[in-house]
Amino acid sequence: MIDRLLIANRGEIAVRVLRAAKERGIETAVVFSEADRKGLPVILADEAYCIGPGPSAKSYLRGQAIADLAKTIGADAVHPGYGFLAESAKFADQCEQAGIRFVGPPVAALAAMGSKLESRKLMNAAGVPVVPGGDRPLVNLEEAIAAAAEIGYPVMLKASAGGGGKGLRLVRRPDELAAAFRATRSEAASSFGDDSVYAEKYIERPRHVEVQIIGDVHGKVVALGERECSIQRRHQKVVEEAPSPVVGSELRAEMCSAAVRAAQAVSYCSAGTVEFLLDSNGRYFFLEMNTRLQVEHPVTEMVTGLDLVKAQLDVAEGLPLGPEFDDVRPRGHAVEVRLYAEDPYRGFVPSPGTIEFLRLPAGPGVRNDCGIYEGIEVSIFYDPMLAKLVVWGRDREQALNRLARALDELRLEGVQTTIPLYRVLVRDSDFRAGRMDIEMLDRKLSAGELRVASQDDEDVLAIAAALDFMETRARTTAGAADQAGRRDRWRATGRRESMRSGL
Amino acid sequence: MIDRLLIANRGEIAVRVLRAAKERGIETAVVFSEADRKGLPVILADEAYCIGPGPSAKSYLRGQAIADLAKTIGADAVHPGYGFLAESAKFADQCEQAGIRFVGPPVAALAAMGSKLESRKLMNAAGVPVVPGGDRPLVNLEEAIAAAAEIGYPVMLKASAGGGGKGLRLVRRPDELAAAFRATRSEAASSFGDDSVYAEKYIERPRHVEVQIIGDVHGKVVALGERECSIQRRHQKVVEEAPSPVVGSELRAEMCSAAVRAAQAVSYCSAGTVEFLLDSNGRYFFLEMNTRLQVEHPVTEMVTGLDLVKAQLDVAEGLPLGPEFDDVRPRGHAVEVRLYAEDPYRGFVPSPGTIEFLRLPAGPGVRNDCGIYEGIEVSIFYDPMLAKLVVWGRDREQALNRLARALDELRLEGVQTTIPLYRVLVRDSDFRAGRMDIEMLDRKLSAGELRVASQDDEDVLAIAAALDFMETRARTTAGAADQAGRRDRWRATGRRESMRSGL
Amino acid sequence: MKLIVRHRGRERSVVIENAPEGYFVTVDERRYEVDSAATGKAVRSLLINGRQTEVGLHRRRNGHYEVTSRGGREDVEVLEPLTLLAEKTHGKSDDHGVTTVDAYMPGRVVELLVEEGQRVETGQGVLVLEAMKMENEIQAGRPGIVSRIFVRRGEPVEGGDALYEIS
Amino acid sequence: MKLIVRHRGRERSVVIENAPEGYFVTVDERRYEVDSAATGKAVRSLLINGRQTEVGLHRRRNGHYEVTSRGGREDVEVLEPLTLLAEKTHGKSDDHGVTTVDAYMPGRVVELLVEEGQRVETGQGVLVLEAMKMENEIQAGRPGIVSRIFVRRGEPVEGGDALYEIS
Repeated sequence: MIDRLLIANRGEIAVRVLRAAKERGIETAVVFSEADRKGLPVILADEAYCIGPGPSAKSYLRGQAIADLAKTIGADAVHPGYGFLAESAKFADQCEQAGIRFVGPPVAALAAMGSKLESRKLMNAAGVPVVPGGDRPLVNLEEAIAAAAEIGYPVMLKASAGGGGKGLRLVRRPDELAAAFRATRSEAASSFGDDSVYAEKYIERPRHVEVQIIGDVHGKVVALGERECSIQRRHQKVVEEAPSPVVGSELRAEMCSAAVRAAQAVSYCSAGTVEFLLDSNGRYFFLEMNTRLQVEHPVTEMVTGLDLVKAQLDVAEGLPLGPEFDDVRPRGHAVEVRLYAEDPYRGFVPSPGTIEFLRLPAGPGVRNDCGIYEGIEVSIFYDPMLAKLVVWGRDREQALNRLARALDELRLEGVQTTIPLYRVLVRDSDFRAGRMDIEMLDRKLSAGELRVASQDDEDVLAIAAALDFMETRARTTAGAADQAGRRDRWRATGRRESMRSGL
Repeated sequence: MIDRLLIANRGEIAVRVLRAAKERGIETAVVFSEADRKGLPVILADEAYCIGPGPSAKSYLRGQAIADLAKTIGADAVHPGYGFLAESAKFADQCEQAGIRFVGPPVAALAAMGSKLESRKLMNAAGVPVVPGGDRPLVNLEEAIAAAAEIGYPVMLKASAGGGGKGLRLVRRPDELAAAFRATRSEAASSFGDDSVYAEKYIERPRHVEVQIIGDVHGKVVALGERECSIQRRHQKVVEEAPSPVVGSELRAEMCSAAVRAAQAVSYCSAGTVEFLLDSNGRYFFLEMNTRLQVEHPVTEMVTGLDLVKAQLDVAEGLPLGPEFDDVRPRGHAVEVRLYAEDPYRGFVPSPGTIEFLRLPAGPGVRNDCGIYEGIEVSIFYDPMLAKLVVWGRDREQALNRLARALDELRLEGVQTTIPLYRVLVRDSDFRAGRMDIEMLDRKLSAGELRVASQDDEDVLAIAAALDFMETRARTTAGAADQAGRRDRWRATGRRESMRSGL
Repeated sequence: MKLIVRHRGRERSVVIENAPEGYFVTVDERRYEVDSAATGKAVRSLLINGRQTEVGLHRRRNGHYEVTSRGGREDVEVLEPLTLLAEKTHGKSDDHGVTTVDAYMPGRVVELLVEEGQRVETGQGVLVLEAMKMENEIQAGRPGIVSRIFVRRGEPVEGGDALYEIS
Repeated sequence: MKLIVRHRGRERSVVIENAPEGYFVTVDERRYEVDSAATGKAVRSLLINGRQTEVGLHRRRNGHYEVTSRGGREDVEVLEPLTLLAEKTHGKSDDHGVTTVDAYMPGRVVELLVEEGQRVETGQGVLVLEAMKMENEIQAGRPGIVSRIFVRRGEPVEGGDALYEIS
């Protein structure tokens, strides 16, 4: 039994885990950094403990301190959320050493899937298709030339220790290889402290399709269908949906079965995701396995009616997967957009600041997973993702119409966000038709597409500003009238100050 | 085709209709009273027109003016929401005369179901079980004695023109009849201007179970399952759920079939509800038909995945019911609580005022249908229902756990609400077990049950107030220090004013 | 700082001291570590020995609060110890009859806001006392006639000195 | 009230008059009936001939606004006509070189906030002009040295009179 759960995360995912724990009757505690005292997780938790100053390295990444805290406060389990310590085999081990359950997969599965080359080997052995090539590190240019020839151009050179879109280099022709190999190695060495590099077949304009799986400690693993996550900007997902608009029932069955084999190959339990690239011929290739709950898990929840965090807690208690996992019948279509505090039209530059006004959309088929509220400050220390807006509809068209409606309702003032981009994207004909690949968004943005049209009547802007100008001035005048005949040095100063701030 | 829709309502239901229209690509306009300029419907609509001052009789009930407005602005349909003009045959007719579609049933169906005695007759003829008795007005005491004897005691005397729990009188024994008959007649005459009275069998501690139906203009009517609405206070629903915890598949099929017959008897189309009383032996009796969208329609939407307002718009356009209505497969369990600005522990006295703080619950399985936002004033002119919180779960237990979680997240400051009552109710053992009837809530409240326990550690209250007292004082002191050496008459006054307002 | 909190007729002593983060608060004999943060208009998050509670704090006149928490609404009053002492000596300010109001701490009379014989309402300022480098408006604790004023502008007073009489 | 609104380099004339409900606003030649309501911090609902638009209004210095609407963020500047005239006559205030600043309406100099030779930053007050029963702080439109002041405290000025020179 889990009676007391410590949540080792912040923002929307800490809130998400809190909700599941509360619905299950579990006492909740969260850790927080000094910058997050007013965060929603603290306000909604039963208990909250400060774990250090703002920078993650001094707070949310202090694995040993968090494991110790869990022990001190009598927690019997720790949920890591996603990011931070979620895929740290070391942290899972620290929890185990402290006698605290880690809500996630076994340490060995974390370790196995943490290494790109090792996981490729395991997948090959399990009969899961991987991107051709790259089963060994390339120690010199000769080996690189041989490997590339064997795979066939174009190839992608990858740093073994790379991640997050870094340490990648596309090589289209043999004469580009030498320079690319040197550059990748040196970047790998300087960025990751490990210069090993391997080569893979380059898949042209692939879609990103992933399969949600969940396993229990009794060896049962089930796949819960796929998610389409091809709307990315520089390899970071921004929009996800379930099901994929291009995966038919046959392909779905195949990919789900491959995902289950992948999980079983590492004796996986808890929730996890097997990511694939899907090429234009319908061939799919293992990309990596995310050994944790994912940001986009709600789209799967909305079509299946399952609660994945509750299921994680069940599994962590040693319970077998319930009967609802034997009979998963997805219904309708779900889409998630991630709200980032970034300006999409200025290279996604982060936009910290105070949320001056916030109206979340609501009504039928709308789910907000949100780490912010009106008045809170968006800190510079953390990922700029503020919230996720998820909608459900009977079919993809209704879901997208609902998303458009919800985005129009949503209003956030004080920081720049990606909302205006999504308002355009949701009406984009390629997106509406399901025509997309992982580079589509970047391509469209570079081409100057997805810009906000000047749909606002310019007269409206003029009227709004002019009325405010006049009314602000009227307030000032009214103030002056009240004080008529009682002028003194102070009031002159005060008045001027109010004008200064008001105009 | 409906291209422009005028919404003749306010608050959460106007917002609900707006959302459906927007998702369907329809231009929206709302009417508003002077008191509702800042209401959410105005802010979310494409267009908004002031229809008069605060009191409903001078604004939302001005049927002819609203029909005229619809014509003036080029709307092709009017949606009345619920309440106000929703069941007014006259208004439906005024719209028709103006060439505007009324989104609702035909005028004749509104008229037929608007009269209690006539609807009872129609139902009898259609083979829908009605409460025994009461098929004729009782013109004198002799007739009343005969009717009561025929029906069998206890009987309920009812004013033919009554409604909303008024004009009812329970008669348990023959010797109570004469006095009750006189009293009911005189109340009927003075309250409704019509002294006709009839007698019905009194059903002991019934449950209120109703069936949602929808029909198209091509004669097709389908039932979408039942809702349990037994949690009422003085005959006003406060909590609703779907499905009913006591209705099995056989009874459901029977009640649904009766509801379809009821609707067909009046050539019904659009969304409607057939209300039944269910006695402890599983017998059900027609109570009345609500010829409009109901407050509690979201629980049916959440289990069926249907959008009833969208369906109303489809039907109003003359479209046949889509294939999704042939294959309605409810999933899970949904519960709605109505948030009233009333103090449940002081006789539900209304509590107008300004919403000083509002945090709505969110996350998985939570739907907010809400007419308020932080900063808005709750007017004295209208129904005190502010919002509806609806939750969905895989089964009733998960739904109630989720409701408890959501109610704990919900925070509203500035006016008293029924939220504290629901927090206790959702943990009440009778409610959890599904043991309820339409008088249960009133009974429990009269018995002093469902009180908020003094679960708050009193030290917490002391700490909160003391810290605020000290910090308010510290701010005042800091202000004084800033001004040291520059004292003058103004500052003394200013300081005192800030103390007055601050302490 | 030492305060008295009155709730449901009971009085509790509350002593607030600064702590490395937030405060140490001692209620009667019970000592708590408290971290308090304003999270919205009238809303505060309190961490008391790590346990989180969110409260709504609605300030009414003169140290009176309506505090809402998950449980419901409670009336809570915060008093300074000498106010309580004065109240106990001279009867509660909402008593009828004649009440003498004393200075609850040493200070200096900065201003008289009413004249003898003037009618005042509850909460109306009677005089301004400067004490602990802060100006404090002494407000009427009940409606009535300020029948006598015992002090003059500029005059120093000791804690416990009579300031005025209301009847 | 007559104002000039500058947006994306274009200037529009905006005339605001009172209406039975709200205002009549004429933008260039186009007349609108406008009802405006503040619905949140920095947020306003506008009904313009019945059409609803919600805008975020972020006031920056001196008549400059950032206006957000569904479309995105726009910079909008509101000027009084005489300010614009002065700007056109004497060059934009963010030019370099010597700028003479004139009174944009008749009034009286209430106060001088700087002395000749003093350095000022953009937005810093230079003098206070009372006009139309309102005190208006005349702020520096650019950084520089206030090289000359042509008026004295208490002195009446006509619209167009030179007030000071910045260089």
